[in-house]
Amino acid sequence: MSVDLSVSLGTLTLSNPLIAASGCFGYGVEYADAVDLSTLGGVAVKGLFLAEREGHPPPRIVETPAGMLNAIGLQGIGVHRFIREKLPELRDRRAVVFVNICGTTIDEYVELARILSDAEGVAAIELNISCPNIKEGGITFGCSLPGTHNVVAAVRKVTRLPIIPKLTPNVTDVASFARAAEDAGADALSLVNTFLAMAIDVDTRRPKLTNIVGGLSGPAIRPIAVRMVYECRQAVKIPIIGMGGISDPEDVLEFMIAGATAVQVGTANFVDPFIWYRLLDGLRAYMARHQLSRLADLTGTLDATSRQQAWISS
Amino acid sequence: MSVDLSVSLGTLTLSNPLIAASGCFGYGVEYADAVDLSTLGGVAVKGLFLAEREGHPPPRIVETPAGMLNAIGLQGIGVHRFIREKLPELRDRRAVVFVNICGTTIDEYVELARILSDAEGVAAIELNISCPNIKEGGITFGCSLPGTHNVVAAVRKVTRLPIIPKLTPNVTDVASFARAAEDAGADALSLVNTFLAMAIDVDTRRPKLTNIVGGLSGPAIRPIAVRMVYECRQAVKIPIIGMGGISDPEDVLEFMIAGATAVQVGTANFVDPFIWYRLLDGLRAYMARHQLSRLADLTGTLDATSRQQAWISS
Amino acid sequence: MPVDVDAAVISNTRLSDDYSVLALAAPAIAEAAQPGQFVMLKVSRGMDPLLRRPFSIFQRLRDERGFLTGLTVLNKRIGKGTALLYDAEAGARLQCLGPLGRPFEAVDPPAEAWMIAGGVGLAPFATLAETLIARGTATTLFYGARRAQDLHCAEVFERLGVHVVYSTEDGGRGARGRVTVPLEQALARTDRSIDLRLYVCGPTPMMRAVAMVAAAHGRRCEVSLEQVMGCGLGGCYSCVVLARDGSGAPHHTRSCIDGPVFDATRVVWEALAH
Amino acid sequence: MPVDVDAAVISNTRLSDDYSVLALAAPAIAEAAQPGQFVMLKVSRGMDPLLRRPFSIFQRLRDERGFLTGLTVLNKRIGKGTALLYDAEAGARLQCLGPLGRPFEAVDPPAEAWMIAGGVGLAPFATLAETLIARGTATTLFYGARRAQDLHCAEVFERLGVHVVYSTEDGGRGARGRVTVPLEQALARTDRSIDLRLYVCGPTPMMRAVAMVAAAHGRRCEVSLEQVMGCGLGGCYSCVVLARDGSGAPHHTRSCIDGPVFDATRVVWEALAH
Ligand SMILES: Cc1cc2nc3c(=O)[nH]c(=O)nc-3n(C[C@H](O)[C@H](O)[C@H](O)COP(=O)(O)OP(=O)(O)OC[C@H]3O[C@@H](n4cnc5c(N)ncnc54)[C@H](O)[C@@H]3O)c2cc1C
Ligand SMILES: Cc1cc2nc3c(=O)[nH]c(=O)nc-3n(C[C@H](O)[C@H](O)[C@H](O)COP(=O)(O)OP(=O)(O)OC[C@H]3O[C@@H](n4cnc5c(N)ncnc54)[C@H](O)[C@@H]3O)c2cc1C
Ligand SMILES: Cc1cc2nc3c(=O)[nH]c(=O)nc-3n(C[C@H](O)[C@H](O)[C@H](O)COP(=O)(O)O)c2cc1C
Ligand SMILES: Cc1cc2nc3c(=O)[nH]c(=O)nc-3n(C[C@H](O)[C@H](O)[C@H](O)COP(=O)(O)O)c2cc1C
Ligand code: FES
Ligand code: FES
Repeated sequence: MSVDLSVSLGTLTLSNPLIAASGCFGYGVEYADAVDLSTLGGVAVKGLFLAEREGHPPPRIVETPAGMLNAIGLQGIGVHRFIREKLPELRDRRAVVFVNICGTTIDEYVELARILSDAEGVAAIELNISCPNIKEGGITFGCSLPGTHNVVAAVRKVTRLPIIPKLTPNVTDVASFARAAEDAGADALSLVNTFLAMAIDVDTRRPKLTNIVGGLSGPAIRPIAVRMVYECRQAVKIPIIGMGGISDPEDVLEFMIAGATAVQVGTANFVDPFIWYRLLDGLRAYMARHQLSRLADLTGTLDATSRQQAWISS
Repeated sequence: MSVDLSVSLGTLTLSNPLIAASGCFGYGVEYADAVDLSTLGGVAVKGLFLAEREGHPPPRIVETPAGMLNAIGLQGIGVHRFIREKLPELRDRRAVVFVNICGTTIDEYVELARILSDAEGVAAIELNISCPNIKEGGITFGCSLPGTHNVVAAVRKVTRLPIIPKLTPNVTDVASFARAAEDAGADALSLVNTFLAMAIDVDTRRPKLTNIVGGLSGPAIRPIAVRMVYECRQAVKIPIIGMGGISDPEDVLEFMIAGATAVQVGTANFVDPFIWYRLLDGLRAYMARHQLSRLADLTGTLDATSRQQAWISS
Repeated sequence: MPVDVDAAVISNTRLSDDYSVLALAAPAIAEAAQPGQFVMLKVSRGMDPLLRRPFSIFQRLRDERGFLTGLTVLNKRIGKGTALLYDAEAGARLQCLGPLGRPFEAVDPPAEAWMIAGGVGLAPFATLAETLIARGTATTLFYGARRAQDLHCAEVFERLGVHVVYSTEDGGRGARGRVTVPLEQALARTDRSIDLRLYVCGPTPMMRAVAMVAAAHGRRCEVSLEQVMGCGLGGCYSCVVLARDGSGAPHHTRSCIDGPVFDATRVVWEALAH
Repeated sequence: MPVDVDAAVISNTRLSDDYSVLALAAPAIAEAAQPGQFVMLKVSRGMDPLLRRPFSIFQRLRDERGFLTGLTVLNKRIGKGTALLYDAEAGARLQCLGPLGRPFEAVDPPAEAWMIAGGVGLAPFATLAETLIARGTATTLFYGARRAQDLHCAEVFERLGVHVVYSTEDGGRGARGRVTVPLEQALARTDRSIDLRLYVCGPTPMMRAVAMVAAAHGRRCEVSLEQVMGCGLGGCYSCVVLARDGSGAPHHTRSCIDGPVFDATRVVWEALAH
């Protein structure tokens, strides 16, 4: 049976739903020797500011039960060096590039989007309004409905590239943020970014991360992320890129059934840099088992009718 | 060295900071044969409504990476049968009883508090305004600042028992809820309740829980819970009972250093019903190692000054 | 009073690609165990998986002098935890909590005991059979599986003196078809004056079918239900089944402490997940 | 190009209560390995712990005919993952990703090579020594530990023809005191016309001290730093050290791909966590 793994994010079609998550795959080029970048649905590169940034002093990560905290602090080479030094190789490797951008003001986001719109080889802009690890910008937009709306609307005005705001899970009602982003002209949504969290060394009584708090990612958060994708699926029409703890083919399927059109894989890529092949094989096996010819047909197919009648009331 | 494990929640002194978490220890009496209830700092009994409730149809739990989802739906025998059938035995066993109560209206909370104030052997009322598993009541108060304030204030008027609202982590700014509860007259705070989450069977494409969504608990959530305790510690003066994934003595210490006066243990008690002895031994060993004579002195002692100088700016 | 034993794996005998018999050194649990009770096993150190798994106590082990030394578990690999148990090697250690739950009510002669097992539902019956035989109760095992090679450990029962009636869905051994086929035949043959007690464990649809057959023949029937369990001690309310109380009113009833053994007439079968 | 091998544990030799040498069947990694490179080991199946752990490639293993068959890791138990490795039994399988990182720059004669190891910092030097000796480079190992019984595997080096200089903090073997004591003496004795390269691995304060000594004597010194690593491939930016670029400006530099081996003068030692 010929199987079709492709998925569409608005005007953008990916050969399969698997995207490397931002901040978890360097600028993509680091992996180019090990992994054929063109086999991935896409590559979301490390969050970029206009300028270079050194990020937070180490230690920057700490392992937690089935997860990890990070407080990298968006170290990065800035958008100009990225375009000059990394984008050409990504283009050569036929990677579908999602550029994750972060600013401290709306103007910075707008400027970044403008610059990237002129660059060759950018498939989409992922608006990082949800990084929990920096004080300025980012999450301050992501935690306010007008903030979210205004950033997206402003960027919308200056680019024809698909705009994909990345939502934070650190809010009471994520669906309202999804709606705000959609209303402002977003083409798709990414969710979730990491959960604000911390860990303490009880012997020194100090935080384990220099930055005190960090973002929780990995399998631990998956059940919350799946719920959020499900909630947003019911709230908006635009496609959703789901993520949070994906490690196995079943996890990809879980997000898709909950409502994701595509997914990103972050932490699990640290554990297994060749995970992409394993996930693709697993998706194909599932499609064969379920006689599914188009993977995209799975999106949002959760059967949420009560599994069994409630035999008693009260 | 004689060690003092006792902690004070306002007027209430516990022999040690370990409390069995509500919903994870039945009505306490189920464990009385296995565990000496008087060795625990306290026992928070299963959430009670005024009336009996059958809860949700099974399956009610599902395991997740380093955690579990539950959607019990607050099955319970109601406050009257609790007072008649369970409280006397708890009294005999010298358990320090925290009664976790839940209502669909403010009047129900008030009525529950009134009834419990007249009962003998209730040490404190834990106000469950954070159960993610029932549609009516509960979390609708816990996710609204006025809702939180009003419930606590109303209950405050009718009881002299310590009132301990239990906060939900499913909010953007948990500290503001802590303040609302404190302003309304709470004596202490419990946090966190579970995170709203879900899991899907990819073969049937149905939710694994009959209730579709459930609450995530266990080690997976600990880093988020610790962060929330830390945030609330800076926002309020009243004592905090911390919980979320505590499984080892280090976890108890982590919550205390972050700002908790006492802690609750839920999910880990399922894995090891004799955990209390192991935790107490571990706390004593830590105190010996650190020449700490009063465990209570640990609360809120996080040293959050930057661990090392940032050697570069930007 | 349950105890938690850091039990050494004495041996792990693989019976097939998915069945094994795991012997655990846990004398304290073996001493207290009654037929139909279960243990909660921590299948690995660490948090993956997090929760314990419930397993019936299959056999009680004795040394040469007859002293109880431990117990066995009949394990069928169906997921992560049972796979880890299947792979466990002698010498490994597993936390084993038990004995737990409400046991079967073993009948005395002249009553006869009929045990009906489907697949791994055989597990609680070795201990029950031993108890029944010790009391002199005439005991029969109706043992059904899909294929002949899925019928494991029957010799344990034959050695005890249990009369074993086989059935397989493909007809490879004993009667062809579900276990209800030989059971119904036997019930039809058995004089109503003979006092019979049915004990059932297996897949839910099979237990339900047997419960219906038993009711149709007016025979008392105990079933051992397998719900997902979080704690095994009544703490979490995860393991409920809808069961009728004395007045006939259905309630969500914890199968870890009010079960796993229930009188079949109490169970609201329609409400049980399959 | 790193590969990920599902490597069988060939053997696990416990040297003490906390040290062991783990031999892994991973020929493809052994073939590509250069001195100072490392592997990322998944220390258990499942998610506890979640992340891999970095380990220096200690020795390359060969069969009788001299073909590379695998590698060894010198493991020191300090936490959960290293404890699991310490307990690993022959026959177990571990995912092993490598070789990774920037290697040492092995010098040729007439230059001499001095390796300075503290504790488990010995690990990267067996492969380096083999390479150096093969080139005919005169090679010395300064090997320090707290007590004589913490000096493991020195025979590996003596067999290769490395001159080993011991020191222990309690004076139990070799010079009393830190490894810098015999090192400074040797440096003072050595004619400045002799070209020397220092290679260091050990606890951060020790590496820093050696770097200072090397700088004071105008000797080039490479250090192998041990940062917490999430991925080992440059993906996560967790493993950074503050290191000067060509122009002397300090940048957070990924030690997994730009290291773990750095020229000591590049490292901003004040910024390194101890
Ligand atoms: C009182 C009692 C006694 C039992 N005795 C035995 C026994 O003697 N031998 C034996 O092999 N098994 C027995 N079981 C079943 C056993 O507990 C489960 O097979 C086991 O928990 C599955 O764990 P897992 O990690 O392999 O599966 P998981 O990976 O957790 O799950 C795999 C699949 O099995 C389903 N599942 C999980 N637990 C159960 C369950 N309890 N019942 C039905 N489906 C489940 C899951 O929903 C999932 O679809 C007993 C169960 C109970 C409640
Ligand atoms: C390039 C490189 C090569 C290494 N080579 C070896 C080797 O050959 N042999 C060997 O035994 N070890 C080596 N290490 C160190 C080894 O990776 C750590 O000891 C290991 O990751 C600890 O894992 P754990 O689960 O036992 O400790 P955990 O339980 O994760 O942590 C225990 C304690 O150790 C600290 N810790 C964790 N990782 C490191 C680290 N990388 N450096 C310093 N402290 C840490 C933690 O903060 C914690 O306080 C190397 C590290 C690197 C970066
Ligand atoms: C080390 C690390 C760095 C990250 N950096 C970024 C980033 O720069 N921009 C961003 O939008 N998300 C960043 N994230 C979040 C991930 O893209 C992803 O949303 C999150 O980790 C959840 O997915 P996972 O559980 O598969 O890792 C980072 C995550 C990690 C672990
Ligand atoms: C099965 C189960 C039932 C619960 N029932 C209640 C409840 O009735 N009332 C309540 O306030 N919290 C309830 N909780 C939440 C716990 O009290 C606790 O806040 C949460 O589980 C986090 O702690 P843990 O990670 O130690 O389990 C329940 C949790 C579980 C797992
Ligand atoms: S398994 Fe927890 S109440 Fe039955
Ligand atoms: S360990 Fe991930 S970038 Fe170095």
